[in-house]
Amino acid sequence: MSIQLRLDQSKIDAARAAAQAIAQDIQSFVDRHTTVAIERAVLRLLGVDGVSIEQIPLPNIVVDTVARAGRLNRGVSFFLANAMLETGLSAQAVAEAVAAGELDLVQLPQHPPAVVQAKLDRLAQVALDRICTKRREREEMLRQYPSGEQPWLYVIVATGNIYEDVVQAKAAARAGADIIAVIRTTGQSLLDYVPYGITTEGFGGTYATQANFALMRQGLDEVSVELGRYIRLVNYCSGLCMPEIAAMGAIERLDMMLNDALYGILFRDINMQRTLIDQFFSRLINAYAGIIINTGEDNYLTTADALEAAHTVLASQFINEQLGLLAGLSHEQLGLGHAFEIDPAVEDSFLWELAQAAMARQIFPQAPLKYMPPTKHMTGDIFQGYLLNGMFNLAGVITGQGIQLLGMLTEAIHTPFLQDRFLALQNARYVMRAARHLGEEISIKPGGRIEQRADQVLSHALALLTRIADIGLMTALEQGLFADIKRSRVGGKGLEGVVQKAPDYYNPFLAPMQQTLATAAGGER
Amino acid sequence: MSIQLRLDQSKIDAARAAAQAIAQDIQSFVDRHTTVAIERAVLRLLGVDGVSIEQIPLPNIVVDTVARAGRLNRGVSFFLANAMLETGLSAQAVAEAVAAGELDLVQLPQHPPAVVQAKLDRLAQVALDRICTKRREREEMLRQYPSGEQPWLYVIVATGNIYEDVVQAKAAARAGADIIAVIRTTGQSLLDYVPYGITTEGFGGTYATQANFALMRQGLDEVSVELGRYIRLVNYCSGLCMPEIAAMGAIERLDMMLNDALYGILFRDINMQRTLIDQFFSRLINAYAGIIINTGEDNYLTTADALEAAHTVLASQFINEQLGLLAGLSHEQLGLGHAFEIDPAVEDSFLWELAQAAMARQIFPQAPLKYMPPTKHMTGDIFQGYLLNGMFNLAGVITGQGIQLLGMLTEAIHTPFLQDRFLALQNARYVMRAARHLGEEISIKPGGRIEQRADQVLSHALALLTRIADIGLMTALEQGLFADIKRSRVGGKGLEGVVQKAPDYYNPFLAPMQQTLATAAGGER
Amino acid sequence: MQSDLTQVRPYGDTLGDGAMQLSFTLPVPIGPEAIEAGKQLLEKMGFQAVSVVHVADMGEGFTFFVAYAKCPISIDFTAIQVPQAATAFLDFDATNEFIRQHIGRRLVVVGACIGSDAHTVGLDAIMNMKGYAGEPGLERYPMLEVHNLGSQVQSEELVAKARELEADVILVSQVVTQKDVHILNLTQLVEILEAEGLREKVLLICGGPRISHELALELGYDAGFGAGTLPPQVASFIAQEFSQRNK
Amino acid sequence: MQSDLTQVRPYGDTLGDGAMQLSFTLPVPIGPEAIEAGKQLLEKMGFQAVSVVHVADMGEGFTFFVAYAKCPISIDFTAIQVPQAATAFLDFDATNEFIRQHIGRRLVVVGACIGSDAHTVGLDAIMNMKGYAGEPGLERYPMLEVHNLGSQVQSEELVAKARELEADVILVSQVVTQKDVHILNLTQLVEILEAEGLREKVLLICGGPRISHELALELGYDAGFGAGTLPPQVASFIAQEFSQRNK
Ligand code: B12
Ligand code: B12
Ligand SMILES: Cc1ncc(COP(=O)(O)O)c(C=O)c1O
Ligand SMILES: Cc1ncc(COP(=O)(O)O)c(C=O)c1O
Repeated sequence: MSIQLRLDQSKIDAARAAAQAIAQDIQSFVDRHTTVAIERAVLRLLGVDGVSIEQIPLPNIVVDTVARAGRLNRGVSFFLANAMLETGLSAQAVAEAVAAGELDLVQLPQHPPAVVQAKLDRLAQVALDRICTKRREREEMLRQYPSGEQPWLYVIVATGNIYEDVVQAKAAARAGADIIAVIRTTGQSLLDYVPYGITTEGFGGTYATQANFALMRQGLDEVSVELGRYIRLVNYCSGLCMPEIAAMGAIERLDMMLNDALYGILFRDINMQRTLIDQFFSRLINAYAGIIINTGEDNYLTTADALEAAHTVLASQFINEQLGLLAGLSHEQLGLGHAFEIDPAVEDSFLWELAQAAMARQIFPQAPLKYMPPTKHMTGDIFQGYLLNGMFNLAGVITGQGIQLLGMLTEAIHTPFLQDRFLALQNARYVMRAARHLGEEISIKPGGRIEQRADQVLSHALALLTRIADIGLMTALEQGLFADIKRSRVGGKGLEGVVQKAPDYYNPFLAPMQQTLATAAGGER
Repeated sequence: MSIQLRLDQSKIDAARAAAQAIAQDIQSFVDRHTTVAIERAVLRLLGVDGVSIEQIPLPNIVVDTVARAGRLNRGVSFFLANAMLETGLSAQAVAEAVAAGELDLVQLPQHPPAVVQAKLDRLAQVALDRICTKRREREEMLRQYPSGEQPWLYVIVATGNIYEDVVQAKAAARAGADIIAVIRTTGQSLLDYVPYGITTEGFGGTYATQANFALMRQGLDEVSVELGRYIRLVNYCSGLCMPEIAAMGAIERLDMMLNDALYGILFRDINMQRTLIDQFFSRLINAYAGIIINTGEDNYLTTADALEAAHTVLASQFINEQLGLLAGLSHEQLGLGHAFEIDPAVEDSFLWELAQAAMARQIFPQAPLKYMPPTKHMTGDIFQGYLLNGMFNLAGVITGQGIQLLGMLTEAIHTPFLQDRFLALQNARYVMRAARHLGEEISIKPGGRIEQRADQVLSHALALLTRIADIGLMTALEQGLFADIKRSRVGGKGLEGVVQKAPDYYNPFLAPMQQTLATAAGGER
Repeated sequence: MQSDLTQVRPYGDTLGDGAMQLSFTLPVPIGPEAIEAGKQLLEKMGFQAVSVVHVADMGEGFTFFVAYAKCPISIDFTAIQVPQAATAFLDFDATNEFIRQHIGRRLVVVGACIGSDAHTVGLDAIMNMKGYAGEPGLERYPMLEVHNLGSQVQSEELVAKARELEADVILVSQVVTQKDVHILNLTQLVEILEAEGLREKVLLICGGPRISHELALELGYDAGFGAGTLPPQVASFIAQEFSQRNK
Repeated sequence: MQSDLTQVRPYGDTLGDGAMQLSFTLPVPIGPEAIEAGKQLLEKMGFQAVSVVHVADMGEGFTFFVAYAKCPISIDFTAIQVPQAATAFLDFDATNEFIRQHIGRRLVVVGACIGSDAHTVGLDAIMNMKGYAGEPGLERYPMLEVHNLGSQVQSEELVAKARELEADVILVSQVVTQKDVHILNLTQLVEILEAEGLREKVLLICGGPRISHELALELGYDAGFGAGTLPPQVASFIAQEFSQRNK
């Protein structure tokens, strides 16, 4: 149990209602569109993988030919299945033939739509079964090697070299990490394709490729068995390839994925229409694969002030909750982001951090909140940084966070050294052990500074959500209401990849995934 | 305001009553004795200073000649004043003559006792006035350059070289220190004399000499004026020269002195009779000079376990409180010691630390408690050490301690480097700022883990005090009830310096100091 | 106790003691041999009185070390020369006045984070209206016409835009430095500018937490600004240096 | 990624990168010159890619530095030899049995903290009944007759006591090491023992957090035990080494 605040439930309800309206508005736009990335993800799920001799991924080649013919609005899978029927080849072989210029998907004779769709549905079922197998594998691992107490300790590896990453990840697991995230190289989220194969070079991170995912999963499984504690693997969906990476993550049994269109819009200047559409399908896949998503609200506080902009984090969490639910995610899969980013020079900063963290915890009681460490106010003073991270860990355990992303004492200097990560784990283990039951043993003064602060943030969030419900999320982003950053509806990267669905559009995964998830959610109730 | 526990007042009252009985028993023993150190202190107060050509301090030479003649039981000052009357020389000149072998104090013709005592009382008044002037000087400094909020930040310097110490002390003041303590060289407390003059060499500390006191006081006054914040100076009374060093501290305007016979007995193997007698007069001087004493209970937890022996700390604080009051110290002068020494590997260690610190705070509400940092569980891992010190600082500010002795990240390695001290101050300033009002904003769950722990410690302390009241403090020390250390009543260093007072014993400072302090205490009520 | 500035040595608690703290990792399993290896490594680097005060097993055959040692060498502080943007500091009003008097027109400033760097906070701090640490940003200067292209701008794109806007000054920010990617990006930009014959026409300035003026000069820039830079320092430099070069 | 143990280098996040963290103080006022001085000092020590990542003004003209740098050298881990008390480890029962069989009488062990050192916790951990970390102390060994003289024992006093008790083994603890006071004390003890003709008659062992076996041998001791020593290690050494020497 963690510390409790008295919050005004009516404000929470009103905020949630406003967020629901905002999300539904977005969803109706999303439902009318597909994107190149969604179609590539469909191909990947159907078994298309690999690259051409020019190193271009086959899903890109296939989608691009259909797009060039102006028929992406029918869904690429229709053409793939049609070609499979026509040629008797596997999905992969069809794609290879397309890449070799031996096959023109759109020009092939078309089988009756019902026949093609039936073929597609069968193909999709194979893919879905494959994902279910992975999901059950995870459940089995977790049964045999249960996770430790929350907050789970989450650390990153980011060397650029996957082999080096695996060694470091295993060392981290031994030192107490529960979750390992492999950070991507700086440029990757702007690539409109997913790199292929095992990679050993990157800047500030390692390429997210399916082969890298598999290698890391294998390493972590080994160490999980050894330690008797399942170590979760994380990678990133955000960017121009959200749905494709979600598909790869589902296949390689990732456990968590950073998945947030708003992050891409604000921090990577990705076009908002594109990425909101992508986000829906990627989250659907995550949901189906039993993957916990992590949202990126924490980042707002790196460009905006953590005290002034605290309410934007909360407002965005409400929106992400509703968008996530619409994509079939359960509450337990919503790793909403927030952060410990108040300037340590501020008096009572720790009180304000507690207020915000406890508030988020209570407003989203089932969500495994992802609590981010200080980054902005970290300096080259590694000693002070280590301490700041300790106070963050204390806030995490007192307020009962789900996922504690550990701060590195060298945050202001370099991506983590092996020893930085080791020290971070030692820090968290000590603080959380020393204050394990502190949250249970203290109560917050009613109406005092902490409660007042939480109420203030909640009230501001409600006001902001009411305003956004009025103008719509896209306009809100144009007005710079989040993270002090303005983005245009038609600016940024990737708009050219958005396609309005034709009436005959078909995606064989949408219906079965949504149905299964709806049934599961129904069953839960 | 700090966190509050519900403590059983009847247990507190009973413990205090037992401690009072223990203290009175000791006091009746103390009142019947004097020591070579007390007599040397009297000489110092009367103006005897300097060393012989063999570098032997004149107070030692004078006392030793009287002792050799078997007449220390009359009090050395009688012989001094008699000699002054007889020779017309100053106190210093008499001492010099004794040292030169030109004067035999005991063999001199004796003036009528009443005449000698009148002379002595006049001499004593000069000394008392001198101390009062210093006390008023301090009050004036504090008026002009007020101290910051409590907990006051207390750091040590210990280079062995007083010049180096002064530079480091000034740097520390600039970095936020409120209090500077100059640690003594390892061997000093076992010397039965006080070294003389400015010193530049020591092991693990710097010699406590009057010249060194003066040099440091001057440096701190300079920086106090510059910063507009009075910086307090601390040195050590404990050891074989308790009263002499108290006298030097009074003259050089020290502000705090570590003064604890129990520390000397347990940790320096000083004879208990000797040091308990010395303690009384040294505390009387401290009290008169407006000096805050620091007691040494924190040290118990370096040899005994901090969880198991927590009640011995509390019991000893009760005893020290009563002994202190008997020596004329006000509650505001009782810097009772305790410490943050629980093994950080223990689950909920921070809860137990809070319990103990809050308990001490509430039981001794007016005392400027001296809260000591982790030392025993500090290792060469300076990063983890820095964090542990941060948690200690948090406990300090939440529980409203008076004097926070800052931990050094290099505690397990060396006496503090300049940068270690700087980092320690930065640590404390951040934590105390960030959680400045946290103590006001949280309450402790009634009957929860924390309160239960505090009650347990209090109950054990009461039981221990009841037992000690029965057997007497000296027997308790013989049985090893404190710090897991046994000391014999006739063992240890310095017993030969104890002298039973003769009926004609006279010490010109006892009565006027006690009267003034009693009046002041009366006025306060 | 008086420091001799021609022979400066690290200071622990005594002048001249040379004390230093180190921490590092060795890819060897923990044990007495590891401790000895750590010690010998530091001795081989020339340290004296090496004391390994802490080792920890980090798993996978890696050992963490904390050590203290004495540095036996000293440096001559009086001989230290730091290359610094060598213009006097002018405040907001003085800078605008200077441009008005000495240049007589608004200077066009174009800025971007190049490569895949998306860290705009630093560049924004310098360029945007809002400014930094209470100091107004370049956009607020009436005598500067400011275009902030934002993040992840390819060098080619930046150069094209600079040509289009007839930029007088180009500002680039580089925050990500892993594997020296900033050196790569900054060098590439200079090459493109030179290839396009633009290098001599613009004042070229870079900045970021790991950028020093010295490094910037080495890479062919006119100035470099590091951590904690304030906008007026940049504006003041731009005004004077531009006027100087175009005399 | 496979470590070459003949060429071991510090490891940051990539094999062979040589990364090290340093912190230190220079007695120079903060400023660009100080930063440069810190950098040059490390370069002069042979470090490469020196990055001063933090400086702070500590007052009185002192500056605090945090730096990262690359260590360009490596060491041959396979060649590392650590002098260690070279006896097999025997447990409690085996040690007693060994003494019974090979020596046939109780060994007299006398211990003290010498000089002005009052840190008894370490010596007590080894000698007292209670022991350390769950391991019984020497007093619990039936085949050892143990005399713990406690703290602040002058060397002369210890030697006199050893003679009086006909000690077979002398244990000394030294915890305070500032200004190398432990070296002074330990050396003095050996000299007195030699002067008194006792040195060859006893097994002489020292211990403390900064004591290594190597240092002990250098100072003329038969063994030295450092941080984290457990009592059975000492007992086991005493039994075997004593029997060895008295064959
Ligand atoms: C905020 C932040 C982010 C934000 C950026 C938001 C934004 N719109 O800028 C977000 C969350 C998006 C982010 C993402 C990433 N980040 Co980041 N981030 C930071 C952080 C916490 C603070 C940087 C900052 O804003 N500083 C404040 C500004 C004011 O300071 P400044 O940049 O130094 O600027 C000053 C001066 O340098 C100078 N200046 C700077 N530019 C210029 C230009 C000119 C012309 C002039 C004159 C002066 C000048 O003036 C400024 C004012 O004084 C740092 C860690 C830290 N505490 O420093 C990591 C850090 C910079 N990030 C890092 C990394 C690796 C990333 C990622 C690549 C991680 C990943 N793989 O996912 C991503 C991707 C971003 C990308 N492609 O570039 C690393 C870089 C490591 C390295 N040295 O290479 C750091 C150091 C963290 C770490 N230890 O891993 N990040
Ligand atoms: C407890 C303690 C004290 C207690 C001692 C109580 C007591 N009766 O022992 C008290 C409070 C009295 C004390 C006082 C002082 N202390 Co002290 N103290 C410590 C502390 C916190 C822990 C030491 C300890 O008990 N360690 C636990 C034991 C089990 O470990 P150990 O000693 O290493 O012993 C193990 C091994 O080394 C080995 N071993 C040790 N001896 C022997 C002997 C033999 C024969 C063998 C085989 C093995 C062996 O086996 C043991 C078990 O594994 C350290 C800081 C720290 N965290 O280390 C400072 C520390 C040792 N103290 C220090 C100082 C300076 C002092 C004072 C001089 C300060 C002052 N000027 O007032 C005083 C005076 C004491 C004196 N004259 O010696 C310094 C020493 C600095 C240095 N390197 O020179 C330290 C490092 C703190 C600091 N950073 O300033 N201290
Ligand atoms: C939600 C989210 N997605 C993605 C990322 C990673 O950035 P990129 O997409 O540039 O790899 C982050 C970084 O913190 C994030 O918070
Ligand atoms: C009460 C007290 N007196 C004195 C000292 C200092 O020791 P020494 O008297 O050996 O100088 C301490 C050390 O912590 C102490 O707590």
